[in-house]
Amino acid sequence: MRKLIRSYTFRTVVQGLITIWAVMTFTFFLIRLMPGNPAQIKIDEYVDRYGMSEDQARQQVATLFNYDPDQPVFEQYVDYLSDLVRFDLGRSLTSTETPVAEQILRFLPWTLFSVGLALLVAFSLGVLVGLAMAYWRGGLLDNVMTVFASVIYAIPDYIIALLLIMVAGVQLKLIPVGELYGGSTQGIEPGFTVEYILDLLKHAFLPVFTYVLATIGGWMLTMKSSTISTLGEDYITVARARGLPERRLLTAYVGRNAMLPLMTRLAISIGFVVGGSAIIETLFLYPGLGRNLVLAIGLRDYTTMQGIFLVIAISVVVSNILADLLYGWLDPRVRLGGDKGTE
Amino acid sequence: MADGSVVLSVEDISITYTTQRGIVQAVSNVSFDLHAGETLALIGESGCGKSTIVLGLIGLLPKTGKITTGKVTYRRRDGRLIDVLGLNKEQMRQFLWNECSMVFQGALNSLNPVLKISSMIYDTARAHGMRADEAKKRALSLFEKVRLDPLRVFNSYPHELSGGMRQRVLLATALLLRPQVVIMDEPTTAVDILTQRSIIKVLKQLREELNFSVIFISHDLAVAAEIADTVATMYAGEIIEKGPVSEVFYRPRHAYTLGLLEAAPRLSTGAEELMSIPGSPPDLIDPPKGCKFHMRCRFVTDECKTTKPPLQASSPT
Amino acid sequence: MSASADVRAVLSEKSLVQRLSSGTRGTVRALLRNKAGFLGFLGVMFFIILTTLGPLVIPYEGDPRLDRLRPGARSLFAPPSVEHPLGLDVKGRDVLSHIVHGGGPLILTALEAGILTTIVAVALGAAAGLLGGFIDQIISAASNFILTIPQFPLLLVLATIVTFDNRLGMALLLAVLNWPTLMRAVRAQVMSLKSRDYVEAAFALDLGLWHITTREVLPNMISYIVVNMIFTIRSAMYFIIALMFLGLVPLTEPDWGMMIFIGKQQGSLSNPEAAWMLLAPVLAIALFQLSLVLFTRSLEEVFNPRLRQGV
Amino acid sequence: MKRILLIVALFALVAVGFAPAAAQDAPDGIFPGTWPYSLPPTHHLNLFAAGGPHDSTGIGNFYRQLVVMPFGFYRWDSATYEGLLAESWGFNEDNTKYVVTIKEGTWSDGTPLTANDAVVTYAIGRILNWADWNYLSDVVAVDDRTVEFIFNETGAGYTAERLIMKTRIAPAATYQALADEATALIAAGKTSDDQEWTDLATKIAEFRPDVLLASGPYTYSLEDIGDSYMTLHWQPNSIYSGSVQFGEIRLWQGETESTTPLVLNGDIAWATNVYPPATQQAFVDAGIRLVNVPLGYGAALLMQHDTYPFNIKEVRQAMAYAIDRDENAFFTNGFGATGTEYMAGVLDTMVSTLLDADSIAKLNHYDFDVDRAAELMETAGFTRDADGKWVDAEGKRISVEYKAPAEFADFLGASTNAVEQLNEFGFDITLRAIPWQQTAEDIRQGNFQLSVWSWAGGNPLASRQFFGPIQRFNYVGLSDGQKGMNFPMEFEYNGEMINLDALINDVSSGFDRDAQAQRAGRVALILNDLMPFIPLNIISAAQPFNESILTGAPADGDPLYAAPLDDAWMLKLLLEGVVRPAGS
Repeated sequence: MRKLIRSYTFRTVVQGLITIWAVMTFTFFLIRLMPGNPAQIKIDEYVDRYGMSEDQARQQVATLFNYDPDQPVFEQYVDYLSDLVRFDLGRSLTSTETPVAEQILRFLPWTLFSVGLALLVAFSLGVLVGLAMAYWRGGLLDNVMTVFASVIYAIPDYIIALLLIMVAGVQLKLIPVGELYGGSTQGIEPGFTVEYILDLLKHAFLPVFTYVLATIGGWMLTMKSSTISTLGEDYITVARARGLPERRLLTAYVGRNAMLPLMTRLAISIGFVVGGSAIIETLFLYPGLGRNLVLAIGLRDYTTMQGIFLVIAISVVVSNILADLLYGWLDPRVRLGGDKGTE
Repeated sequence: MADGSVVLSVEDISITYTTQRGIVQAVSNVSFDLHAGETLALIGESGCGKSTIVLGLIGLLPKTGKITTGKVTYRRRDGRLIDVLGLNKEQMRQFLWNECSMVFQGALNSLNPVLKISSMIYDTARAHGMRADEAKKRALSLFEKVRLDPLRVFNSYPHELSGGMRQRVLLATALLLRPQVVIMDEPTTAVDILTQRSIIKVLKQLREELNFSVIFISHDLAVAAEIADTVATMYAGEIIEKGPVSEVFYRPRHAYTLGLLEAAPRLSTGAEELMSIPGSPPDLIDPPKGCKFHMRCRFVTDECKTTKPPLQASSPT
Repeated sequence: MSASADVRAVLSEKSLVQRLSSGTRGTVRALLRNKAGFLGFLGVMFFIILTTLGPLVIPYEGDPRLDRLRPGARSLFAPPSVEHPLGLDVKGRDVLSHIVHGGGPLILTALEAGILTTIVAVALGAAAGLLGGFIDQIISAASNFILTIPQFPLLLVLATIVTFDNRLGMALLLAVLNWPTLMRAVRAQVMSLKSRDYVEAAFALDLGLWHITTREVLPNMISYIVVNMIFTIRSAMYFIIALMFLGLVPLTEPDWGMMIFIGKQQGSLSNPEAAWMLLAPVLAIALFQLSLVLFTRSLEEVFNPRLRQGV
Repeated sequence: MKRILLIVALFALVAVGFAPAAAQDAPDGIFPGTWPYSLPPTHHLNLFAAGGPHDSTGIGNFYRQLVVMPFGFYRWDSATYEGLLAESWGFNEDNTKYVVTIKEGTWSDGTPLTANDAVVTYAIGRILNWADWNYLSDVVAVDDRTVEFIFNETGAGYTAERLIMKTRIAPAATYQALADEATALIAAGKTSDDQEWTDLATKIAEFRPDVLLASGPYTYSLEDIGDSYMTLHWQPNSIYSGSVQFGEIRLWQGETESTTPLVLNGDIAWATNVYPPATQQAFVDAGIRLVNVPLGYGAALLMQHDTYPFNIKEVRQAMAYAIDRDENAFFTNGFGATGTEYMAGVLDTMVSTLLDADSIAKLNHYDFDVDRAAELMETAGFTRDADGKWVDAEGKRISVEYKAPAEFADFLGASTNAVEQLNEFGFDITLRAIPWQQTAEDIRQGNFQLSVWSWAGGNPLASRQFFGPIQRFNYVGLSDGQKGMNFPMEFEYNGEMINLDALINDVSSGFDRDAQAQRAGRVALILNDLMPFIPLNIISAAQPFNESILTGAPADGDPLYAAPLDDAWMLKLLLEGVVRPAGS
């Protein structure tokens, strides 16, 4: 038992659970501090559109929504928590028959696919280019790419998205914007068919391209500076003296060591997979969780928001654990979480 | 030990660095011969150019460094002569470790932290066309020779080994491909005195068993005296004195060598009796005329300021 | 200790400390040495001059100029012309005047945020690394917590709850959200420095925590910290604009962020003639950040002579 | 799902085979429009629950009328109804009932339209506390196609008529069972306070029909809801199936920003979003026609009447004079907004219809006049200080905060400009942009000094025009404890105690149009004089109408363009087949 409590895995899991709980609690109370509530927003709509009195609208909304604005917040919290331990995320407040879990299952894969793909592309490309930039420091590639990376890094992603649509799509007619919107083309049967996968990639192009542009500069610059400091390490000189071929030197000696500091960043980025996509998904009509979150925030759909925040918190914690494992795999010094090697 | 034939001949080599302040004459007109089985110690203060020479020899000078004059000839076991400075990149890569390997100072940082010792052995072997199983066999026997637990070390990561163990791993790795020349750059500075002793002991044994030449770089005369056959003292980029170890050690002719000897701690003397050489090395961008040591020399004469006076025998106090 | 230590010793006739104390001449020389870095330095200077002296030369156009409505046009936007090199904005005002007058507030806030973040991160990172134990655990847990909260959604929610009336408050929020990354790096560096001989020696000599931190740990990290601060300033800028984009911060003109906010709201990207109101501040920010990045190269050289040779 | 669709399709085929009258193919054209619909699982097919086709998150208040139709369409220009589902309609002789005869026709599944559909709809609506039931005591089917709406004692009037005529009638085939339960509850004498009532309401909200039966010419299933667009399919059995010219209505998802490129690229041919002036310009440059249609509201400057000096009438009047409303309108929505002319509390376009001529003549137009404004300020006891700012007898400036919603470009533009103009005139106002929900909340709570919200509205009745913001954001229309603008509604006016709240509620009651106009005129004059809020402008949407894809939009200035979205011109012209694919 004691061994279990002391074991690294156990500690990590407990820590993760505590973090998830803390974030969940924090967001629970935070979102209830937001002005307006789901009922009020519907009430406003009824008052404006159907000419009901405020009280009448309030009554009707009460029959439509699962939400009692007068219930004390702490009671709501206890209710939510007790549902949660039974893995019940509750139902959407604004669409009473819709389980939150169902919504998440419907939208999460799209976000995971598009942002995950973008992360993969941006990370691997960025790391490769950053490595090359550092290796041929001061060369043409380095100079051109530094300018490119710094400029692109400075432009917010939604502006990249808008420029992409307006310039490449509308003015130059390079991209058939409407055709690329959405997650997949209606009528193509989902499945492991070439046609469907190509269609998925086609529709993911706009968001993926935007994410890649928006993040690759950061990867390039970080990898470059990390590589420069690795290149100064003795074991690189030693390896070179041993007559190792450049390729082996670049991969196993420079690249692998230079990538280590990037792993923490990668973990953080994975955590932002869900949350960071909100505006882009809205712009490109991509059916991901981010767009759904924006909608839920607009409607003050507390349970849906709560569910999405929970998913985000879990994904961050899990990705942190994964990154730890990956880090351990890449850097034997931190394996099993100990610094025991240093004397 | 030296059988007379010259393995490595360095003639009139000069190396400069380009810096923003101007050109640094890091090494000027250095010549020496390394005989088969000989151990040559290059000694001098930090910054005297001793490491620059060896980096120049193995083609690992930083981009700003340049060999301006000189010729380096290496004689292979089959008798063929190689113009080392004329090697192209790939030939140099082949030359390294096959013919000439190096043990760096700072064993702590000389090993790639993310690879096992075995991977580094295999990497080195593969780079030079040695078969993996042969490399392993060879490495294990070398590890045994340097008094390591062969299998354990072979499967370890660097951080799992102590400093002395790492240094011995480096030593063993240097001999993996049976090079004729091993360059050792202050191999014992980063380890404690006991480890230092044992490494030197191991080195001596290995040299007897495997018969290779050593260029031993150190600022520590005592260590050099223990292992070297020949000693060359360097100062401000020049070899100022060269000779058999007993000659130089007991009858240093240059005031600087004398100074170094006096600065070295010995078991017989207390710390308070150590003398240090006053001042610091000259600016190599704009080197002084005459003997470069004259500003710090206690035997300085007016002649020293314009020309290099010939070396005269003396004896250490 | 390293393989090329001797090379370095040859090259750097003075140690780092001497270099820093040798005064401005050495620093200026280090700045000039790297061409790209110098370009960055010039860029940073350009923006400083633009935002400090520019306003003295170019008057600010704050009031709407309906009189500039061109016949047949549905909006006051205008493309660049000789008279207005960056065109006119949604209210018919000179975009250039807004670029000149609107940079200061944004840069200043980002600077404040960068400095605050760095102070918090370095202080906590040093504390966690040096003291270890319980304090380390608390700080690490707090950083985990903040890193786990998704920042953008958090901002989406915060945007509806909080309105920051002053820029210092905003800088503070950014510091609160941004410190963990740098803190982790500082902590790791401190831990590794701590294990090195001379810091251990300092510990053994019982020199006191403050001394160890300021004299032993920080000087060794200064290059890292300064470069990181520059990067924090960049990310602070990004966040401020995101906050403005969401209407979380006081929408006071002139400000580059406000130009982006209004430009976006007024659909200026949909019309090439109107795009300058949005593109001009975006380009200004991008160029400023590019200058900062390039400038860090020179800074690296000032603080870290080891890099000078491009090894 | 698939199977049911198949059955429906089969049924339709059979119907086609057996009924030669309905034997026709779907028209070819695709109508590309846009609406920010929600995606399943939130989107469902229950007409009575949030998230369904009738909800704003469903397909919204324009397109839903093409699927499930109301009785009538209101002509704002002539104040008359045109029948959609209704063949005839009107009050009975003694105005105790409203009698509607439904046209002979069928639902999309072929079942006939009957009076029972209306009875079922209203039975469920009653459980959901529909506003209609404020005016009704019962809804009765007299025969197969005639339904009588029986008013309660105070209910008869044009307000009730509009509710009845605009309510979309749901199919009994789907909702009969729920309606039966509702009827049983009513018969048992239950009220909305009873648990059974609440339970039934919940049951209604949770009901999820598999098929959306349509009375209009289009329908859709959940499979038709795509990520980027959804498709409303033509169905052959509607009264209008023969006249519409489009086989599909394609609704692109998205708000203004994401639909802009689609409009520019010709993917969307008609959009109802409010596009900013620069975008409108881009549309015009791309050769897309813009059709100006009022949204039915405008931006109004609201005052919190507990705040000195906004409790002084002269100060409010001075503010009305001091703002150039045409300039303000331009910065609100470019040419898509006009400065308010009559300052009457009802839309300028409605003034002549709703108010009596005498009152119209007496309205003060508050034409931009800073001198007149200055006079009024002096009357109120203010003088200008050295900086030209107004100070009162105690030397205090009018230093107040103006809260505006950051997300609403039009309201924010109006506010920024109003603040600029008033400060120019000598006020000392600070603008604070905050999230719109917070703005609404602050206004409701009375936690503001100056702010902005909409006035008038998309309802042609005078009482509803007057409603906002004077009733909606004032203590009279809010829940307990919220004071809003806190403008006193009971006060002495011209020597007479009046209750403005009651006056407004009474404006549209009864059947005497002249009396209504006189009552409305009286309210308008009071508002015009007291200026409890300043109606700055009236906003219209420049709807892009791409004539290379669609044809049939009348020339500019056509009276059909007078109505906002609920009674949109497009509804009538689409159903009648006037709007059709270009080139057909």
